[in-house]
Amino acid sequence: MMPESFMDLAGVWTAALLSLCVFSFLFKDNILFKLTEAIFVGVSVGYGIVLSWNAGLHPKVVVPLMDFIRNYHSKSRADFFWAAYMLASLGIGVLYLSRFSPRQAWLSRFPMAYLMGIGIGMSMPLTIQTSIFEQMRATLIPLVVKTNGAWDWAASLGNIVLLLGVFSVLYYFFFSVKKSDPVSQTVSRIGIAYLMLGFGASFALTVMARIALLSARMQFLKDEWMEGTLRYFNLL
Amino acid sequence: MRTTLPKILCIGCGIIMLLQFFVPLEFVQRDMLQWVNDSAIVVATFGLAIGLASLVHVHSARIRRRARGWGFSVVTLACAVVVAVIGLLKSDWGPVVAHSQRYDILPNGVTAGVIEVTHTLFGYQTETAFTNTLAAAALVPLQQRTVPMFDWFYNYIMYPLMSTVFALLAFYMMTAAYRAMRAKSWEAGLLLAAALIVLLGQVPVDQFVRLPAIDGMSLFEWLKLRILDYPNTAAKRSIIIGVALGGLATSIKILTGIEKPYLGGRG
Amino acid sequence: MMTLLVQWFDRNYRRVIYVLVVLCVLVPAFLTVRLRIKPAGATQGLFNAVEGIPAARHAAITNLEAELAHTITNQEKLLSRLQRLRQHTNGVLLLSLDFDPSSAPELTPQAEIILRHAFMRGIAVVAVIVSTPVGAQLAQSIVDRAARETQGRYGVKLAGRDYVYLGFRPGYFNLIMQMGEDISRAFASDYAGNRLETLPMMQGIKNLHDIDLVAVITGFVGVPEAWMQVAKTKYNRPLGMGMTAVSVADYTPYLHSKQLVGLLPGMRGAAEYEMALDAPGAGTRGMLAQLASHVLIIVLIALGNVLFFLQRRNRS
Amino acid sequence: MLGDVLTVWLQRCDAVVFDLDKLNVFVGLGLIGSVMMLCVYRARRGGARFIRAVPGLQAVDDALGRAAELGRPVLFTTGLYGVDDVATLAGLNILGHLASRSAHYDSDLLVPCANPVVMTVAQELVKERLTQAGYPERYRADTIYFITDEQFAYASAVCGLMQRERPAAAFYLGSFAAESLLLAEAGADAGAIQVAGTADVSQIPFFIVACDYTLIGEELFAASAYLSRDALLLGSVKGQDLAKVLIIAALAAGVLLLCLDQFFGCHWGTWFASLFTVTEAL
Repeated sequence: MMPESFMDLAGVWTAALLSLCVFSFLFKDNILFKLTEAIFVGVSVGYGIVLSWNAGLHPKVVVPLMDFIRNYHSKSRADFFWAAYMLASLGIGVLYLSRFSPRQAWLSRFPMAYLMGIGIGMSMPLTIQTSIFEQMRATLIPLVVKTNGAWDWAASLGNIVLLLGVFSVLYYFFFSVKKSDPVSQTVSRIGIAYLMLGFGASFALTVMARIALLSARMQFLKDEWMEGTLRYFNLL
Repeated sequence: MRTTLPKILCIGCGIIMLLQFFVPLEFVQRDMLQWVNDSAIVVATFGLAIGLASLVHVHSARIRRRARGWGFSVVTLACAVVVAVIGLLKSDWGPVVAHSQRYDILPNGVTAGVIEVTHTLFGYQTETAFTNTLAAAALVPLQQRTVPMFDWFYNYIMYPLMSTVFALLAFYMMTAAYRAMRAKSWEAGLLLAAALIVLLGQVPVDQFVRLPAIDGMSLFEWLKLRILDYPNTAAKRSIIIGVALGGLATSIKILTGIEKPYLGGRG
Repeated sequence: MMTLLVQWFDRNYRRVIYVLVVLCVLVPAFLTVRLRIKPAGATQGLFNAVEGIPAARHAAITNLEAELAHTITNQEKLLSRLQRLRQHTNGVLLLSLDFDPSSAPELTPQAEIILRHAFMRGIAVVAVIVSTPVGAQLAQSIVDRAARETQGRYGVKLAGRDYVYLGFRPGYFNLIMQMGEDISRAFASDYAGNRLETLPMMQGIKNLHDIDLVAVITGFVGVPEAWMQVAKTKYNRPLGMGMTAVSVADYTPYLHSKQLVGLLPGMRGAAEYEMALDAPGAGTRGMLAQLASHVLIIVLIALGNVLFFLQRRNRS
Repeated sequence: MLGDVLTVWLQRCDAVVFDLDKLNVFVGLGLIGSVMMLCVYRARRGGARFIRAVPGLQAVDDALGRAAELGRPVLFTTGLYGVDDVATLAGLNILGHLASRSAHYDSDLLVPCANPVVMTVAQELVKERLTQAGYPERYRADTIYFITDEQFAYASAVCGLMQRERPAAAFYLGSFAAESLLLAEAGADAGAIQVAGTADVSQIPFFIVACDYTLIGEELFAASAYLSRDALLLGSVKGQDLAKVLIIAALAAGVLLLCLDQFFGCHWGTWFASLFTVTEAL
């Protein structure tokens, strides 16, 4: 976006200078980077506060709760449950503040236990579903493939290579087995080979995206900051 | 009581959330999940308060002690307060501090006209208008855009900083590759080989060097796809399954009360 | 001398590499060199599909006219459809810009060049974002800028007449399903808040049937599948995609099974598309930077290994 | 006859309290859960105690010793996520061990946190462990502190911290996203011995390249058992292994059946694969 108003221009300059300060960290840790870091942390914390109020607590709880209190006589039973639950949650949340008192700090275990329980309970079946069943299903492929009545050697070879990889890497992750005999050592090594090939490929695959990010920052400095400023003052 | 009650709460919530997955009632699948999410938001917000307290504590201690770099702590706290105040206030609130006008092409792209901007203390407002050529000099408002100051902070401080720090990765990938991608062992050699093949497959090298083509692709591109399809997929799949089992083991230990991180370990 | 140089580099390699990276990225930003890249089949496929939109629309109109001449039943429905088709004689492109700022650097060039191509050929564009509210603002600026930049040579592009940006609505799968039936019910208003019924352009576009090509540019998992299931499988609209280099590998099978007319792989796809259109732009510039940096990283890895083996030989 | 009754009964249940489409998940969960519980209870009575070496963990003591020698601190982070993430919990478990070891070596442990709840859990944990290990006076709440929950602000703050404090050892154990390489390269630049471990498949390559030792995926979960040699934890590792045996057996059976499908044109394999179908939540 080209700077249109004075505030935009001021913003583009702020953004450009801050970006340069971040890049200066590459050369050496310096006062400009420390300042930028302090600003970044401060602004992000402020942003977090606003976000958790404006996008979380306020619309999801405070407004509906106020509405409930105001019109409680016209509410259904489900709404009563909801309100009670929210008030209970507020109560659990408030227990966090007990950490400020050394003697009552144990009360803060309740909100921690609550969040942990919810998170773990919710994720367990999903883990089985997406990380185990779906992966298993994708791995269920025949060793030899027949297409239109003829053996498809290329596809068969691919499947064999894939299955060998899945089994050997899974074997590599066995912890309670002493792998001292040559067979299991070989299988483990095959597993490591697969892992390393995969990691090398993933690393290299990401280079393009990261370079694109840097290109975009450079493009910002050139287009919006340099050209935009000149354009703003009608010099271009 | 100090240990049993939190344990009961954790296990109870966990088991209820575990079972709700299998209950097909619409009330459970839609409303209850929504409620639990909202409730978690509420509780986590108080957690943020603790985080803030820690932040303020650390930085104010640094300021009080006049520790090295205490000025940066002032900056951090000041920025947090300023952004929080601006964000929580309404954007049109506050005195008007400036007006500005400029002649430009309007957002609809056709007519040149006057764009008027009102800056308030906590926000600014772009009011677009164009000069009607027939009734000269009469400003007719065409489109209005209100930009809260909070967005300004996001657009010109948060977003640029986020993407610039993210972009540092471009540099770090290079140094990491130079420093660590060395064929010190056969494992490292394999990693290196896969990385090189994929790097060569990513860019159109066949435009500059004559390479044999397979399936209508250059050699490296073909090899790249094979590595991604087989070793990479196999490795990822097994890691995902393993991680899931490790996660399940941890979850089960917590849900049976063997492990109690919220009490400080297995106390 | 040589050992001194190596020792110096060993101490200062970070800064040397940083300077080289900056050069690799910065120099192409100021250049517009015509890279001689031959578009790969996947890119050419999408290019041809966009290029063929006016012809496809023409064929659709002719077909419908022929059908109208032969059938007596259902005439009213066919007529209204014909009327809709005739409003955009150069055809309509539906472009879904499903990315957020983190994958934007790679995907914006793709979106830009497709938009420019469409605008140059006088194709009407419906732009949406179905996956994330975070990218909504960004998508708008991309669409508006493309419209502004093409208007010099190819006539004025007006929002609401030549293109429309509908913004974001949650629940992408159901949203796409709804678009299949009625776009104005799915979105109600455009990003600026104008009701769709009031926009001249939308008079000729009711649902996915009135779209000649669906192009989806995305870095998310799940979104491509949703478009494929609805736009391709259910409504049989031609579907093309643009993706980040990382996720392309997962979707090439769909290209082979002809479910996609084309697939742009990351920045390279954009550069190839620009070559096909003979209009070098952000993609070509980006690709130059990519090429330089990939060469740099390969050289660095090689250098690291050479030094490593030299050191090991010296020690033994 | 019995089958009919069962079907009718199940269908009725389906409408009311149990989603039959998810029966396979229920069975899987029950199977894996009971295998793991069985192993844990057997371990409690004193079962097998073997666990294979995890390379990164053998280096932990060396790294801590080096930090003490140089008089420089040790840095630990679990990443961005909250306590509902199991990899973060696994990281916290290792933190408990590190806290008592580093107290033993008399070196400072810095734990910058990106999540306030993780911070509180970490504080509780470290306090508890130090008390158990006999160093209650070494617990200082201000070395386990909150920075910010924004990904890159956190990363830049930790990078800066590493340049200034120059930790001799850095541990990244938990859940990480794109900031992984930022942390690891900044740490390498500061000259730290780095041990990383994460369950995020996409970040493991960066840690492998940039860190000295990396716990790959599941190794992170086995780590606390390896470090503590606690019977219950070793039992659960055994359980993980047994579950893997189950999965490998199921996969082998499925692949075999699919091969039979190819040869004889039957549909046993496809039927077997369909057992693992999950309802998509779109």
